Amino acid sequence: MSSGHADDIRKHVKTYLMVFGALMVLTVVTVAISYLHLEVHEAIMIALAVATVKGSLVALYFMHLNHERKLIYYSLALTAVFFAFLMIIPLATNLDKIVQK
Amino acid sequence: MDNVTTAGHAPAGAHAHGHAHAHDHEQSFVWKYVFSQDHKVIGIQYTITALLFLLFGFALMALMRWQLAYPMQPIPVIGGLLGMANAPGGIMLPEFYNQLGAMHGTIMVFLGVVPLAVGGFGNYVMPLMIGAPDMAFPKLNMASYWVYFIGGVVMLVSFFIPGGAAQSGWTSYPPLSVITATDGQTMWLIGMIFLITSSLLGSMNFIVTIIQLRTKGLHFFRLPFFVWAQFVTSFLLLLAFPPLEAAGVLQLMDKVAHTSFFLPSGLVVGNKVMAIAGGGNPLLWQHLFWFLAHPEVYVLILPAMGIVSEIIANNTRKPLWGYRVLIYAIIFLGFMSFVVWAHHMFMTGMGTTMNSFFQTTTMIISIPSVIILSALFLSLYGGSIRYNTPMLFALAFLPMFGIGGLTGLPLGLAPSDIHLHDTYYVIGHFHYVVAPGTIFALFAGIYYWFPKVTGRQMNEMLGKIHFVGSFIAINGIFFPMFIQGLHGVNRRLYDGGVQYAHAQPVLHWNMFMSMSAWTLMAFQIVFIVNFFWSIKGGKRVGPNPWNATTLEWTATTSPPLAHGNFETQPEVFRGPYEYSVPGRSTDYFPQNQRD
Amino acid sequence: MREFLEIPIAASAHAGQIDQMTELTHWLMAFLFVGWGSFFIYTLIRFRSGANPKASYEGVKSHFASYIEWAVAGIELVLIVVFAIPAWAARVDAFPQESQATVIRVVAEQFAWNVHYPGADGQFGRARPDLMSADNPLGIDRTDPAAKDDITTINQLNFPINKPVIVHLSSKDVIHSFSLIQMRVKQDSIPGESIPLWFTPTVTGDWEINCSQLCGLGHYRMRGFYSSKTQEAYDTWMKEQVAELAAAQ
Amino acid sequence: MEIPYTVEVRPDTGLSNGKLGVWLFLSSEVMLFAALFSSYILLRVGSTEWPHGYEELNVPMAFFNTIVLISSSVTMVMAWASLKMNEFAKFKLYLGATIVLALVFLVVKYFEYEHHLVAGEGPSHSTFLAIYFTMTGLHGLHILGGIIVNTYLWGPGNKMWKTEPERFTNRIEIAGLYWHFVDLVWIFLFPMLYLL
Ligand code: HEA
Ligand code: HEA
Ligand code: CUA
Ligand SMILES: [Cu+2]
Repeated sequence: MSSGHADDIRKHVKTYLMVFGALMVLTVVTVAISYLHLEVHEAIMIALAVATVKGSLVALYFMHLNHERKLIYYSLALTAVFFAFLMIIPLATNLDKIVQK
Repeated sequence: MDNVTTAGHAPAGAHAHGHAHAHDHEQSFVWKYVFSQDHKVIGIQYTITALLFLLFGFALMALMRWQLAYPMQPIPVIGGLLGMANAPGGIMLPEFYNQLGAMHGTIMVFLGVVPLAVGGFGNYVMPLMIGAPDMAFPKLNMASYWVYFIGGVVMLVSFFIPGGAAQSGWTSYPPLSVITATDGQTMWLIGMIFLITSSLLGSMNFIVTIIQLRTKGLHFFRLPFFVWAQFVTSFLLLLAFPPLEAAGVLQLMDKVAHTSFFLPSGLVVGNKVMAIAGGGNPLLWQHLFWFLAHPEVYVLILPAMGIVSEIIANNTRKPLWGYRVLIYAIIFLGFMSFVVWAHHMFMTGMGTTMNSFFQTTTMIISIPSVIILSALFLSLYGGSIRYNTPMLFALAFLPMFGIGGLTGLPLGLAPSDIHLHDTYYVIGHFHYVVAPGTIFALFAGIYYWFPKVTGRQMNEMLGKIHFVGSFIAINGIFFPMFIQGLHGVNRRLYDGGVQYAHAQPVLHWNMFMSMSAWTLMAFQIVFIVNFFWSIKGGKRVGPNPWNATTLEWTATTSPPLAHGNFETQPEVFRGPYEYSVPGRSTDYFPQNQRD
Repeated sequence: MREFLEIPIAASAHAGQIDQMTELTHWLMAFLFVGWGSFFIYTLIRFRSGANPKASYEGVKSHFASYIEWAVAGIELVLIVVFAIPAWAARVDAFPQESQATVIRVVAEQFAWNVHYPGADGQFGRARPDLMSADNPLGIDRTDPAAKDDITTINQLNFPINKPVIVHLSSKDVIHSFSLIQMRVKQDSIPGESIPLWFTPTVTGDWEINCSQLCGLGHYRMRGFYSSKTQEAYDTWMKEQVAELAAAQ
Repeated sequence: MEIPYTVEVRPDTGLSNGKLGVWLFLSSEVMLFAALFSSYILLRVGSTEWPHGYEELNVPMAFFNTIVLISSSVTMVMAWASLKMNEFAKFKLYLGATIVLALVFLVVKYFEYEHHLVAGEGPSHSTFLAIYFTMTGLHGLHILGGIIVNTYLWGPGNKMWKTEPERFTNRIEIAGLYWHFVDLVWIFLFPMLYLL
């Protein structure tokens, strides 16, 4: 957040309220979908997709990641990479089993 | 000369000096020295605490080495003091041996080396090197020390609870760690959570300090290599520790709330089916543990490399060879250290795909180490080498780390690891890196920066005795481990392997190794004496006794407390190692000197 | 080099491959150690301040070191691709047919090795955790027809040479590690999993089973024995076991 | 000597210390929860049976809590915006609302926990409940931490507004970043535990 102009902020406030609305709608959507009792596979995909959209909204608008400094992006990118490495763990154990069978 | 910053002497400094005092005297002793927020005091607190823990960890090992040299024989003199529960009749019980082993590993790594290398040296030296008045978050810095302190106390107290301390190795593999009935493991987990929290606070503080508080002109490629090492180390701590914290919480749940995250269904202990929900996975712990613990081993080595580089540049009186290459290598090393963790798990039933992946990454990660070491070797060429005590320790670091690193290669290749895994070869490998490697580098650092803290140099004669004795003794401990390991002698054996036929030809080494260990201990007395004596009786020296170039030496000796390191903000004009610059009258060209 | 390293006798078909790996790696290590070590000692003497009072600002200018680094990377690559990966793949992917092999089940517990042979029918009988007791540590359900002829031993593993041995490894309680040093076999036994491993013994002899993973206070004495026998000796032994089992029932 | 860049930004990085610090802290938090998510996946994939969350847990309550937490995120960002617009009274109101909403979240969570514990379905009942209790418990602790910080800033801490308004605004922004992160974690926890 660079400027502190009150007018700017008012514009932001409008965005915040719109994001709020979007989050509410998406929450209802996730719950509604879960009542369809889809295949586990699809259910996971959809639930994760919706959660990702919601999470991105929070991060981008509430946490102002839509315009942040480069340095923050770098450190988050690094974290994202290591996050991905962590996700190898479940894969690692199961890939072994698949290979052995 | 460099009137910009040599405050105490410059007339301009007088005013600022008085100001600093006004700041100080409101603080009582407790706030100034106990709950201090000044990075230098905190650095000293870390250093002293960590040294005591190192000594304690060593003492545990000295006891174990008795049992290894003379299995099932009563420990002389102190055997009777250990208590009936640990050593009835002075003879150590296997439970107690396992406690000592687990706690030796834990204490050395988490309470000794890391707090000394990062908490101690990092805290004291790094802000001075970057020309900062203090760390970015002094309160967090203080909190980080005290959280570490609590963690240490929890670990120590665990020796005195019924059943004693944790006894499942520093790796704490479940199900063993969970089903062992004593509470030591619970204490270990709680202690670890404190230590992890402390490291997280510290590393965040370090990163912000290095990025934000660098003084004018000190851009990233003018930072001393030590600062780079601390920087990369902090990232490792920041991002690798949380997974272990998560794992610790899960194991704590298993211990306390009787969940079964790490316990599979159908466990049968003592021919009784365990009453647990089951469905857990023991390998999950190993993955999460090594996800931290591999980066952690680089946390042990990178600050050591940083210290050694500073001292080598200073005492060869020439720039480091390949400064930029060193930096790229250390960044790459830090990054890669996150993708090799499963090389500790080759024997857990790994398929070819994962196995190939982790072998390859392990070999890749050895390359930046080779580069760093080569660069340091090459730095010596053409130098004018001064053999003072810090330099001796720093030089010894190179081949010792070399041996440790080289023996990592057969471990990193899965087929040869089949023979070597969990043998003394592994113990030899990593001790060469951490003991004659890191510990020597830390000694070098203590001898090198001692004058900055106290205004006095440690005694050179005693220092050299300490060096020669330690160097010989420590090789006597760890080299025979490779011989034992190649014969297939396992680690973590209470009796050192006397029952096994294949161990017989190399068993006699145990006594030799133990003798060497006690000799090593004896030589540490020289160090301890030297350390305390020199505080009051060492040779008085000026603020820059080694004629060094980096910023910490432009500050006064034991710089004033309360966030004031420099009377005026130093400005930096050049890289960190401008020694023997052609055409200059002195052979060093400080970073903050205009020309 | 192999003699120099004093690696124990290699008694299985793949042991040579593993030792070769160890050996080659140690050659690389020795090469680096001696090379850099000589350089190190040379510089320490040649460039001591007494002999060289004025340091050179430039230092080394040749690119020799970076060639060495590339060479090390290249050699490591060869070690992995040519030796390590194929050797490992042969261990875990290229399993022999069970019908062509001696198939054995080994179940570790604190602090013993339970060995289970399928008997003449070649089928392992059902094992149930709730039946496990001091007399029946494997919990074999003798009411299962397949279990009738099953042979069990404790801390004694026997197999014939020159024929693949397949071991299905698991554990009752904690993680142990099944290690037959002379066969160059080491595998963690993980509770809740049955992990297969195989090797082909080529030399007869009597050696020890090691437990290589810390498994509690009895870890140091969790020692078993194994006997690599000729086919005839193995058959004789098996006959004795069958007779014993019959006598017991 | 004062520590620089506590309020103003460092020109070459464009950041103040606190801002950078909190993002680094959040990075480590990401890794903490990532490890738990990773564990969840591993345990779930390896399990023979895994209940659907909606069979075991109270979806309406969690749905309500999701709404509560998202709302609290909005009030939090509004509190910061109010300070930016120099409206201190509004700030008090919004931050107060954030704290109240957080408390509501915990109260609802308490009833959920109580329901399970009374039925004898504690964490040791099944791996699913174990991970449920662990993850929501850890998240709950984060909420608690947020409440403590926010209450401090709402009460005694707000004195700084009079002396150093800009620094105080920064503090609220930092507290907000943390709070949004806690919300963000819940956004993932909710479908993962309750809906799948
Ligand atoms: C500071 C600590 C540290 C460091 C730096 C390393 C560095 C390395 N380690 Fe080590 N390691 C540990 C600490 C460390 N390790 C610990 C504590 C364990 C055991 C944990 C436990 O189980 O309890 C372990 C275990 C361990 C294993 C598991 C073994 C097993 O359990 O079976 C493996 C396997 O791949 C491995 C590999 C490596 C490799 C490839 C490197 C490489 O990074 C090394 C690269 C360096 C070089 C290749 C040297 C280059 C040398 C020269 C250029 C020339 C030298 C010249 C002269 C000597 C004159 N290590
Ligand atoms: C940083 C890590 C570190 C360090 C430095 C050391 C140092 C030493 N270690 Fe340790 N060790 C481990 C980490 C470390 N170790 C780990 C992780 C294990 C595995 C545990 C497990 O199985 O789970 C292990 C296991 C281990 C074993 C194997 C036990 C077994 O498998 O049963 C042995 C055996 O000899 C051993 C010996 C030693 C010795 C003799 C030293 C010596 O080099 C000690 C040297 C110490 C000093 C030189 C201290 C200097 C300090 C001072 C002098 C203080 C001065 C004080 C003041 C001024 C106030 N260690
Ligand atoms: Cu079983 Cu060690
Ligand atoms: Cu490692």
